[in-house]
Amino acid sequence: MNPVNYLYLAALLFTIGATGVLIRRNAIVVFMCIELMLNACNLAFVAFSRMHGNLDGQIIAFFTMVVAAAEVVVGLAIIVSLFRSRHSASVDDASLMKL
Amino acid sequence: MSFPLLTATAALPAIGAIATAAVPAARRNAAKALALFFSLATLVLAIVILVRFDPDGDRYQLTESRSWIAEFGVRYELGVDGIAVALIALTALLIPFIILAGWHDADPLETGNKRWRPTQGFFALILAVEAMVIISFEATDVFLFYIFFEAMLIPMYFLIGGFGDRAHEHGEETAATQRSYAAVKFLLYNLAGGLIMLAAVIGLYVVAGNFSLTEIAEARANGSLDMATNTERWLFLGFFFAFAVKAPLWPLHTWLPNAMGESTTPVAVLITAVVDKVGTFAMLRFCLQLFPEASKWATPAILVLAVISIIYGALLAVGQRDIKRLVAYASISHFGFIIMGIFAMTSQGQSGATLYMVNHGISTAALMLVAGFLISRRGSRLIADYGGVQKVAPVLAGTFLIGGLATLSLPGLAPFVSEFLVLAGTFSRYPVIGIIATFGIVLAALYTLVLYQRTMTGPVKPEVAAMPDLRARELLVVAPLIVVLIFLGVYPKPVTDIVDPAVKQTLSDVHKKDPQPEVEAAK
Amino acid sequence: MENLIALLIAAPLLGAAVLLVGGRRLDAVGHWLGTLLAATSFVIGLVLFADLLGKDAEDRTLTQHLFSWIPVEGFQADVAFQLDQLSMTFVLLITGVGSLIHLYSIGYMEHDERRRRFFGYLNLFLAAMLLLVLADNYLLLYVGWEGVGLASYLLIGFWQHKPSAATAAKKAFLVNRVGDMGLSIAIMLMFTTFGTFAFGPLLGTHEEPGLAGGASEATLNGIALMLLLAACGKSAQVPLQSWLGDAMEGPTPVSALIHAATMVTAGVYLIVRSAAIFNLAPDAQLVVTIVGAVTLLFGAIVGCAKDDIKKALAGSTMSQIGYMVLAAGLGPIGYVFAIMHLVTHGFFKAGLFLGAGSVMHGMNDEVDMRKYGGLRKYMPVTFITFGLGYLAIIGFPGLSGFFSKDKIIEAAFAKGGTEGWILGGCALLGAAITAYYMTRVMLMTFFGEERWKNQPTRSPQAPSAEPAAAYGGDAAAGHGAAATAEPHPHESPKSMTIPMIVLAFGSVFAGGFFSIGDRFLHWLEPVTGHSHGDSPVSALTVTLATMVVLVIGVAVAYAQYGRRPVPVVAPRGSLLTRAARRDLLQDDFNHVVLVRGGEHLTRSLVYVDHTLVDGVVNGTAASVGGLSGRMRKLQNGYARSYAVSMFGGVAILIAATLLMRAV
Amino acid sequence: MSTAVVHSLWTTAADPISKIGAPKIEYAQLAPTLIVVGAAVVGILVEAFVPRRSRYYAQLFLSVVALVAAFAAVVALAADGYGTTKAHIAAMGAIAVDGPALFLQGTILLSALVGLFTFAERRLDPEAHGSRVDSFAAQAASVPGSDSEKAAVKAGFTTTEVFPLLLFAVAGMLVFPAANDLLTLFIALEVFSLPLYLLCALARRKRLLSQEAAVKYFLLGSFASAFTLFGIALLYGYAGSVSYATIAQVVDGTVTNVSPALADTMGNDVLLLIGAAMIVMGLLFKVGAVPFHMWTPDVYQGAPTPVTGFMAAATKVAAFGALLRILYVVLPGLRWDWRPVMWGVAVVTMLGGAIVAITQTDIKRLLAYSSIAHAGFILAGVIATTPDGVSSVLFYLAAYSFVTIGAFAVVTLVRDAGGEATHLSKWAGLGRRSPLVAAVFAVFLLAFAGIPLTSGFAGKFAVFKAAAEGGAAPLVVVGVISSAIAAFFYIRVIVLMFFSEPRPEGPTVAVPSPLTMTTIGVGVAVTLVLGVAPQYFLDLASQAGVFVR
Repeated sequence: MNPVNYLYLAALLFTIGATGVLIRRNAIVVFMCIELMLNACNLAFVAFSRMHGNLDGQIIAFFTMVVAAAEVVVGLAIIVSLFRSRHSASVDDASLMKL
Repeated sequence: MSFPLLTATAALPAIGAIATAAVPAARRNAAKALALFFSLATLVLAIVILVRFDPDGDRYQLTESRSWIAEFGVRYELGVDGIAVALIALTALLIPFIILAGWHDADPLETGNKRWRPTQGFFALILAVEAMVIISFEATDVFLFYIFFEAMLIPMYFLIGGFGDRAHEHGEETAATQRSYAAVKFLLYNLAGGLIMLAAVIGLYVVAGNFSLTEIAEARANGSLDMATNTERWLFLGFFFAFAVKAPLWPLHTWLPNAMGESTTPVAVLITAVVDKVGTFAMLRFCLQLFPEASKWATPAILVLAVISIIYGALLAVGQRDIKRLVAYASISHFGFIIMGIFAMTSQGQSGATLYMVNHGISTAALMLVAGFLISRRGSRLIADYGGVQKVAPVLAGTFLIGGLATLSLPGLAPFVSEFLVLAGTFSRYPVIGIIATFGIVLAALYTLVLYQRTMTGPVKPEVAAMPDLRARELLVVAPLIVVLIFLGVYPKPVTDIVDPAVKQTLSDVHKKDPQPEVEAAK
Repeated sequence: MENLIALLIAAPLLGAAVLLVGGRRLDAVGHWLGTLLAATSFVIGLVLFADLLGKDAEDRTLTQHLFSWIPVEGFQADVAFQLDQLSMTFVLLITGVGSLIHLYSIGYMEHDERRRRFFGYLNLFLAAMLLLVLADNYLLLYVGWEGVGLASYLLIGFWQHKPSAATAAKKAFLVNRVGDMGLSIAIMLMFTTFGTFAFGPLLGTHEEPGLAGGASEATLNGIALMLLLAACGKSAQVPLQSWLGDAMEGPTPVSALIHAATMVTAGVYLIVRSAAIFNLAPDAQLVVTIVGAVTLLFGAIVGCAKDDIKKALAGSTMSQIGYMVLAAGLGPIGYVFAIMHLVTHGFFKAGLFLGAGSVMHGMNDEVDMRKYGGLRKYMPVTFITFGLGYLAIIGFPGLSGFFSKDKIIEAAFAKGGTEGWILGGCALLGAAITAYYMTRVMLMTFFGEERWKNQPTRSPQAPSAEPAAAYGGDAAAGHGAAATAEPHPHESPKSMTIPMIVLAFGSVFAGGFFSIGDRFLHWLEPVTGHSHGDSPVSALTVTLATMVVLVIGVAVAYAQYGRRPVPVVAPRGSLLTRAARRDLLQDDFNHVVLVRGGEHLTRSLVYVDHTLVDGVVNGTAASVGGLSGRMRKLQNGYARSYAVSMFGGVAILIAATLLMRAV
Repeated sequence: MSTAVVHSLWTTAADPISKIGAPKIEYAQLAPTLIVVGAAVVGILVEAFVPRRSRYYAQLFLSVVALVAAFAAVVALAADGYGTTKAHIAAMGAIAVDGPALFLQGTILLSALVGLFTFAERRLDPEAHGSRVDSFAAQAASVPGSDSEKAAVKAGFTTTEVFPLLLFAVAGMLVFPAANDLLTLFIALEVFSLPLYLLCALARRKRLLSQEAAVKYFLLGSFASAFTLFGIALLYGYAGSVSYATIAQVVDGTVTNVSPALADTMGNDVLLLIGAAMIVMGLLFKVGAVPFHMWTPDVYQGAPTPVTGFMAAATKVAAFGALLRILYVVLPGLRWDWRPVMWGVAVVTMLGGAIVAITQTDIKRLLAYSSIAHAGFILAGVIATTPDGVSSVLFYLAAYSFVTIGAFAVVTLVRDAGGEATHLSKWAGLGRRSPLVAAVFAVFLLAFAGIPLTSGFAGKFAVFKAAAEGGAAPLVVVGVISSAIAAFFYIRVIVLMFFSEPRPEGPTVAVPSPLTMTTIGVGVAVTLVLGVAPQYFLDLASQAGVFVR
């Protein structure tokens, strides 16, 4: 099957993720959407790797996963601390600083 | 390399500034004495320059040249021509009087705070300004000039905003706000001008590849560097804008009345008599030498603006209720004369303009400082608050009158010579402009005499009844200035001899010749 | 011998410097010092005069070059003097009359604590005036020109505590400045046209003409008219005459010296000095004659209506100078007579003013003639000297005025053509009016019943007559106590009467002395040149006509003021009278048009400066601030909206990149 | 075509497996990075094993040593000529060791060192129960205002983890401008971003703001890096490789042995353009260019001031380094596509930053906006695309970072009961109360404003000059105008400090330990030296201005 379609899928996923970031309030969900975007990137890498027939893309995908994991650790830590002090995970509540 | 006289002359006040600033809070008078000493020492060096300078020698003398920022093609190049020498002398001459006149203007109101040392700061800043002004008169490297042309703003800014005039009808609170408004206005106007100029400076570098005034002027002269007409014009405008703000030329003048009105009189004198001269000086040295063609191209417009300044400034001076603002507008009118003289492009006009810078410096200093003494006595700047001073303080009134007569350029006093030269020089090429400008002398008489009449004559106002006459220190400030005014009015030859060759050079830079009289003398 | 010229000026200048800088310690001797130096100058003048007489008429010109004043590329102004017959005449007049008036002032200013300064100013005036007449180039003349202006400013406003005096002084200076503008433009014109403004090369001498000949007539007309403007300012000629009347606020000696004898005649000097230019500018000359004629009538009419003795005399001064200007305008026919009348006028007008001063001195500084009357028996010397001056000015046969004025009228007719008739007619009419108003002054002051009896002087009706005594500054401070009481007329001290007597001699004999054998004519001719116009009427006829109008004038005045008693409070009078009292309304015109208009202009300009010029800048600043405020709102604190902006940003970025490729 | 692809997969996929050899790493040339990373790891161990009392000193000592050593290594490499003649690609093409890299690494290390001192400052905050504390949370995990927090404060805990975190961030920043393939770039990006996210959350006071800042920074940051990653993916798809060199060749069309797949994708410029745009966007986010700037003010305000200072300085340096390398090494062939776009970005960044700053009332937010405006100025230099452009940007970054750290260090000194008094109104009359501090801050502000005789002017002049020579004269004019606008708000602060009356309940100026004094002192010194005698550093920058490829 033509790997180009996977690219389309990747783009679609990426867009979905981005949209999610823009519209969802819950910090966790927003964060998951970002993860989705990252995974879209992974898909793209793998697909390209398949097209070009070299392994770089696949290797990068692994790196990306690790990075994603690291982000999860840091991100959750921050979000949870925020949640604990505010009892809400809504990004919109976190708007003390403005203007 | 011989003793770097020019550097020394600029460095001395700078050192003085640091030294003065370092004096501990309690030793206020020591700081004053120190500042006065350094200013006098600078005066001595300036006199040495005056002596060492040979009017018929090279164009730029006592030159120094060191590599500074090769990356930008910037060199530390100093050199003086007659015009610069005259203005350096003026600066060095005035500063001691300014310091002396401001002797008590910066005494701290609350003495509790040990950290707060306004007096030291005041005199240190004055000396800093002197240093920067002097070096910008000496710089023959455009970048070097620009640096100090800009940096000068900062100490001036603190002088204006930090040490306001204590004589304010609306109390200290409004005084503070108006003062900082004036300071900010001053800074933003000049900064804007300077930044526009920065763009032009960069442009000049892109075109010319270096910043050396002499080299570029050389290249312009022998045609090895030709700019596209439009480029030259844009660059010229960039430079001229900055200088016109500084000068100040209508309609960029409105910062001056605020600045002079709100600051202490010595600072007001510093602004109008010394700092603003850098603007007109720079027109003469940089605009004309670097962009001769563009200068000629812009001449008509500039002359019109200058004439507007002359008349407009004088008329507004007539309409003022505030002594210091009145002098400020008078200065605007006078700067109109100077700029007119420069761009008349005749040797009379330009010699006159240079002479005018010197004379205006001295005459305004005399008038303004006396006005300052008057104001400090009564605690008000409003003309209406005075009357009949002549009866209680005749000496004060007398000196004030002489200052005023100098301002209306009475023959026999220095300003007359320069004003007539400027007028004649302008008239010989642009008769109409010249005639319109001549109306300025009537208006000058008007605002000066009205001021004198309202403040000094008439029945004695009760508020001024107990006003003391000039004190020794104050007389020491005014008398020498008046002597100089009379001397230069009767015998200006020393100055003209120094200035004339330089002006000839400048004129040849712009490839202009004086118009010849229609009827030639037989012999 | 030449080197003495500088001393002429130096002496009074030194006096001025010493007296003004010297301070109180000189109060005791100040007036004597001043007088001495003035006299010194006069003596030097006499020496030089003798020297000139020694030479033969052609080379009676001394020059002295002191130093180069303004040496600038293509512009040479020197401090150099030129003493020829014309300047000599003035030097003698100035220093002579000047010294007398110094002497007079010693008595007159006796009670003024600022007498020293007064003499300082007087000396300053002498120096400036001498510089004016001795300068050998127009720029240096300009210095003297404004110098006398300054001196007159200081002296008119000598009693500065009087607002009226201060205002009058300011007005005098300003009006003169307008004239000076003319002079400076004239000089600039000379500079651009000839490259010089020195008398020698410019005007030349009568054997070898100067550069002036080379210029186009238009240029010369321009220069001449500008010079005329200057003359109008200084000599109080229409339309710049308004200051002279107010100038009477000054102490009377000042009025006598500056505003009668010397300074106000500077305009005539300027015109005669520039004869070489005027001769080549007929149009300008015509204007000069017109100005002269108009002024001589104007002054005379004003003189008729004034009740203030000094203002009446001021009007007469204006009118007499009108004669001189008229004569000067006639060209070579008139120059000599202009100067001659100038000199004789110097004598009798100074005498008249001193007389007036003496009267005021005896009358608690009352200046309103309606409160005089029958003073002849109280102050005989004053009466006689004043009377002689009176006869001289109306041109009583045999006295100075007769000769000089008569010559001018002749010359006016000699101009020929209709304008000759018109000018001559004006001159005659002027003579008639002169006779009228001078008789009026004479009668109101010295004859009739004693209107000052049993009623305090200085009634509110005469605000113009506000005497300085009220401020304790004037000579009559001693009378301060009696100020409001009935005056006790008395003769003035010797120091005052002697000068009056001397001047009286001058006013009687000078004219005759000059005219016998045309001495004066021969004396001045080398400088001014002279030509006898072809007069349509014979000299005799003119003289007779003058006599006739003279008699008429006197008769009318006698009918009005000799026969009938003079009302103490001025009657409302005819429209003309009222207008004349207000200087023919031109002061009101000045006030409405210039003063008011000026105030409005400046006020509106101040407004413009604040709102428009400043407003533009502040407006820009404000708008940037507003923009900032609005853009700030975008920073609303919501992370998601930030994300939106990022997303939009990247979208734009991509779109732009692709677009760049597309185009 | 699919068969061909399949076939090619087999053949090409097989060989590398057989050919995988041990990677060759030039440890010496990577020493700076390695030292810092190593120190960071050790720092973690210190946290684990050293008793709480002495952790602070151990960590401080360790970090200082590490940073100094790393800097020494950089200097050694530079002296060894790696900046100029021996510049080359190390670590199997992953990392470039060349002029710009070394110069920027040096700058980052120095500013990190100076920033470190403010991290370690313990005199400013009032002593909590007898133990000196720095500006970081006693116990990050505890809820603000909770008992556990109070207990932690009582116990005098401090978050000494900040030191290893700082070091990790520095390590990432060192790699970022040196990265020579997109993967390294991405990893470096994350390596220095994640610790910063955490550091932002660690303020001792105003913890809610701090946490909020962290969340915003984290979410937006990872959002941005997601874009970057996708961009990388697209570029990889376009060129079939992530190595800068290869991509550049492909872009220029000078690539050898074009496989059919590559030939296929090479033709598709859309991949290239979109990918490039996305990567650049990620970098612009880090430098805080409009419209990717909106995190800046909030994060700068909320983060602990020492972190803000460090972040503002070092992040900019690293990000601009990477941006320069991408644009000059990878995409020079695309110059005519990205220059106009960058023009736009630069213009809106300069103007936007300057204009919005005018109405700010919080000193930290003010500085944030000013940093945005400065990003715009630097972009003007980037656009020049001349060697002068590179060197001018390098110089500007060096000058700017010290001014920034110094300024924020001064901000930490001005305190009232609630900690740092960052509201502008509280700064009124500071010049009266403590002229020295006010004067120092004024110097920094004037440098920001680009007044002559300060480093700010030299940098601005260098950048504008380069831009003008690069044919971007209009950009210079815009820059000049926005500097005029910017001048206004710097001046406003000066007016406030010197010309307005002090508030009775105004803040006090704490007397810092030598640490912060050093920071500020160095800041002032560098500002003035680079302003008066910049020649040496300009030379350095211009020598370092050549990328290896």
